[in-house]
Amino acid sequence: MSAAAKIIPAFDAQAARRDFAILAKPVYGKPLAYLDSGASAQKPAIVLETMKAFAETEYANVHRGVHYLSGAATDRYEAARRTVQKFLGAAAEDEIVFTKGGTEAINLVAYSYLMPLIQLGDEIVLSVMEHHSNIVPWHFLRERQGAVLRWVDVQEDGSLDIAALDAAITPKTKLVAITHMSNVLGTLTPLAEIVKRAHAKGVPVLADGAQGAVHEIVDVQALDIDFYAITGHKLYGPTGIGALFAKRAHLKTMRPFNGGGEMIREVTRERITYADPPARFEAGTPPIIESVGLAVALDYLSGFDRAAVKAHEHDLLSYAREGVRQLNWVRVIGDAPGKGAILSFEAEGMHAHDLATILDREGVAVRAGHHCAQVLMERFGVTSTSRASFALYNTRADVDAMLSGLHKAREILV
Amino acid sequence: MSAAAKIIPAFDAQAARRDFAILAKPVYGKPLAYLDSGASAQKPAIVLETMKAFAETEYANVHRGVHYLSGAATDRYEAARRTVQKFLGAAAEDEIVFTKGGTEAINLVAYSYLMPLIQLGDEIVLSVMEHHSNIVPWHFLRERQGAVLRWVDVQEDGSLDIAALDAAITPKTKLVAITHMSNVLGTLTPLAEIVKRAHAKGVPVLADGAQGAVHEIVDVQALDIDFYAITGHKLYGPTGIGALFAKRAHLKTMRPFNGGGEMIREVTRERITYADPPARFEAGTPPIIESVGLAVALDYLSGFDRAAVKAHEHDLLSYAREGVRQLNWVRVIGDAPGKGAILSFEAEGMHAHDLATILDREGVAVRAGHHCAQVLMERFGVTSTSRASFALYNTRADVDAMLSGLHKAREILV
Amino acid sequence: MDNSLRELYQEVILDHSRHPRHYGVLEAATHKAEGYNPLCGDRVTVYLVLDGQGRVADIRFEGKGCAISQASASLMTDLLAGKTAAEAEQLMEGFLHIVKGETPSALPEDARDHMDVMSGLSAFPMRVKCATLAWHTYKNAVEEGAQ
Amino acid sequence: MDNSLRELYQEVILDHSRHPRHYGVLEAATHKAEGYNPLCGDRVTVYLVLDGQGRVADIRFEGKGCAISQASASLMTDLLAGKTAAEAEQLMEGFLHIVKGETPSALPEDARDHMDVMSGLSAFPMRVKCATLAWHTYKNAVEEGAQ
Ligand SMILES: Cc1ncc(COP(=O)(O)O)c(C=O)c1O
Ligand SMILES: Cc1ncc(COP(=O)(O)O)c(C=O)c1O
Repeated sequence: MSAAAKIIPAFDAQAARRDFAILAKPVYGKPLAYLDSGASAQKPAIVLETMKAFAETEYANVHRGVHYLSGAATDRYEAARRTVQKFLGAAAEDEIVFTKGGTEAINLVAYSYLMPLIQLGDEIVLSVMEHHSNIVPWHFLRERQGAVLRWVDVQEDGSLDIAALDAAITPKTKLVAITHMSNVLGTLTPLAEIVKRAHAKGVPVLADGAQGAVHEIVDVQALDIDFYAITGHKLYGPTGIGALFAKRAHLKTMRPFNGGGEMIREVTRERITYADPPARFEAGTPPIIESVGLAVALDYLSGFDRAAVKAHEHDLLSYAREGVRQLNWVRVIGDAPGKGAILSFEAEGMHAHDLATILDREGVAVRAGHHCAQVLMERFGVTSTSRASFALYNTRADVDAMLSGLHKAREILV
Repeated sequence: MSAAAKIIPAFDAQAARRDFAILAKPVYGKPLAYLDSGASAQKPAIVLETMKAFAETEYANVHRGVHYLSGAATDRYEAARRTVQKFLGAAAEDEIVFTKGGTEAINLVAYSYLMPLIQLGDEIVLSVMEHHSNIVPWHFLRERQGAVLRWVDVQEDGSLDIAALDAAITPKTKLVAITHMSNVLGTLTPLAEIVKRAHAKGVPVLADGAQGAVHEIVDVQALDIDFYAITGHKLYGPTGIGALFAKRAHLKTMRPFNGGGEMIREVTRERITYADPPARFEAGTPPIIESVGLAVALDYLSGFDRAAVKAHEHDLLSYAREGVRQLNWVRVIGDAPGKGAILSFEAEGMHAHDLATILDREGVAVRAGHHCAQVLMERFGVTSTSRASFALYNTRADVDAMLSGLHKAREILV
Repeated sequence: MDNSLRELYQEVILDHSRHPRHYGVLEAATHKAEGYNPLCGDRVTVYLVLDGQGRVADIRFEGKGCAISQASASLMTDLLAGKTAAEAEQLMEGFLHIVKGETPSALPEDARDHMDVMSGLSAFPMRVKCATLAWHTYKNAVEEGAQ
Repeated sequence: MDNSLRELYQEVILDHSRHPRHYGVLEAATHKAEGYNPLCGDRVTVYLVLDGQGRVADIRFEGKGCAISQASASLMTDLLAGKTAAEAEQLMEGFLHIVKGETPSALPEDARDHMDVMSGLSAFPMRVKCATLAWHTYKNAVEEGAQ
């Protein structure tokens, strides 16, 4: 029995499962083994119920009104901001900007921070394992302003080549944009070390925390990181909301992104002045009900012993990896030491889509495709992989269902 | 009895009220008179329940998976798009882009359609009664690219000066950006006529339908309009979602806005190609649960005889206007013929915020402030107004509560 | 074992996917197009030789993808080889109906028999795009792929 | 009638708002700042004459806004006139506590009595910003408003 396995009893996944009604709903008459939380996590009852109750008792638009409901809703919205602040370990609540998701959080940095700074030939350092959300905004700067993308490779096992990263940072580098945890490989990047090296050269660092924040305890102050992006729906929260942490000093100098209500100070026909951060970056009616849901989701997650949850997820990962390792017709992609609970693989003679279709009929939900990481697919010479991603509500039974599904798929397809 | 009043029985507001739990919840021990639906509408039970049920039974990320839940969620999401299409009378579903709200819908046009077109000195025509969401994005183009904003005044009663609008369109005009219904004055603009005149000069028209779509039946094909923006939370739907209608011909030529997953065709280290519309403009995980909520909200609204709802709201407006007209210390701002159900006013010797605070303690929720329309405030020489906005669930009792609150406020303050 | 799966991955399909007909480059192609499914990264290239009347004098495809997309491409080349433009149009229409579980209006008996192996797809709406990729690519080749 | 309303809009407050003390421009101001509440559009300008030691030798304000913001500005000028920098600092801190319903640490008895008319605000958290606008503007004038 491994050390990790010994800690597991501190977290009771079976009990947690009861918070997720959808997990008890059969698919094609089979028990659901939902192994696609990396794409989006299911939401516990408390999140859904609180959102509904909030809308039924305290809803109004925020900030703009002096009436009771408006005050109540504003309090909830701003309390949610503090919950995110605490969750990420930020120094101040005004360093948290609510966005529509992780993608928008990164685009906000691209449009508001980097776009005004980029000169022809300036460089942006990123890794080959980035999600398209942490690639395309920088490609825009290449297309539109002549920025140069500097790609840092990963090693064969999927771990980041930190020496290569260091070497890629030049006097022309304006930003290092790197994932905290790869949504395909599960690789965790050494953010603190990356920040140290980048800062030594005067370069700020953005981390795409869409996956990382789900599985790791984040402390943006300890990391000394400049930007950290999260998304609600992977954190057991609602869709339609995410957040960007940015150091106050950056936010102060960043220009607005979307224009509209809430983000202005004064508007006349001739000119315009902008509100202070974070309001400056929250144009229009924000995702109010979603902010309440996100806060509850973060509280839900933080309510567990996170180390125990991680140990549980890691147990599932090891168990699954062991299971597929015994099949000599399966190739795992991504085996970095200490990696997070995501398992990508190829099965000989089976296209990922065919495999996923067959698994689906067995009640097993995995992702098949390029996982919005085509640059990484190219790096590993594949067009698609199958991916199982583990959440706190998964159990070894889910893994067993997948493994037996793999056998069935081989029977049918090969 | 007016013709409008005669139609009222076809719509039963008392019955509709029962769909909105929050309306039955007292505020400071007083019945709630929620007259702030112009800022955000309350949500009927069916919307909240359907969102919750969807999350409990069919939730997953959309488009990317081949498993059952992913398919179910994608079907719901795309069905919601068709519901919006139908609601706006669009010719095709791929002319509907989901956004995070009305503000983002307008910014999408600014960033993706107009920004690449604007040359120094090009003009954008807009009215002085625009919401900041339909001003600030154009100010960006002024600040950043030297566009010129051409302001069209309103008349003393708040109606649009169509001759002035026509005159403001010059060979340099690249867009007319105009509200369908003013969120302060209630003024409805003659969109069809505006489009006709603008198109005669080869200029496209964007309508800010954040308010208009709530109170009017919209038919973008009949209007022949180029862009029409809506927001979910004013349409009895959830926060965190809105939509842009854009003619297919425009969408085809528009460049991407946010970059990320879903909106690409192919990403390599060196280059990138983009998906077809509408996906091209929907980067990242969209507001999936909210799309389901929005669809239900639109179905809910469309389930009523809309003409009867309008007549009901108009009855409330007339009743309220009559009520304040009898107070010679109240000045109504905005009295355009055929205006929608919004009433803005100033009360002598009372600042709007003090008035709103006192009304609040009477259970009456009105908005006080500049309503994100500072240019309009300047036009009428005020810094703020009080605003009552009517929704389908309001009744004359709400108006009575406001009128009696006005008297109390005068007692206290004057 | 799920019957609908057995029907989807029936022997004929797997055989087409493992041993695709008309596979390879057609150097003499008069028309050519590349199809791409951004969701899964699958690709197919369709090569045609159209004669003066638009008849499919020769056809080949090349591609990488799932069993369904490969089998469908292979099946398509079998069906289209030698057909006139009008016949091909009719086949395509029929195929698009069949994979969605709809009844095609008019279709030659033998073509219908051939296509029927794909009718299992109607239980897998998420996979329909895999099956139609080759056909849409064929259409693109005819309309915009003149070499 | 709601008691908390009566307490908020008590006669002293309304009197201050209708007949503000120290109202107007101070041409000789050594320090000056403009405050603005973007939520409601309220404005206040605070003029100061600070002597060599930073004592408030003279003070005036001008503004447009709700009863609370005007009364608070008027009350503030009454309280700050003649005070040393340290005293003013203490008064401001005390005021910020009182309007939030917190107990100020140390505050001269008479100042406290004066400020107590504003303690009703603690029941109206959404209006606290109205009451603090003048004070924050005063602080801005001292710190960044040297003429
Ligand atoms: C690593 C990573 N980054 C960014 C994103 C984008 O987040 P969202 O789709 O919520 O905007 C995702 C998820 O899709 C992800 O896995
Ligand atoms: C006329 C008008 N336009 C645009 C908006 C912006 O919509 P949202 O705040 O939902 O983005 C609003 C509402 O605030 C509005 O009333």
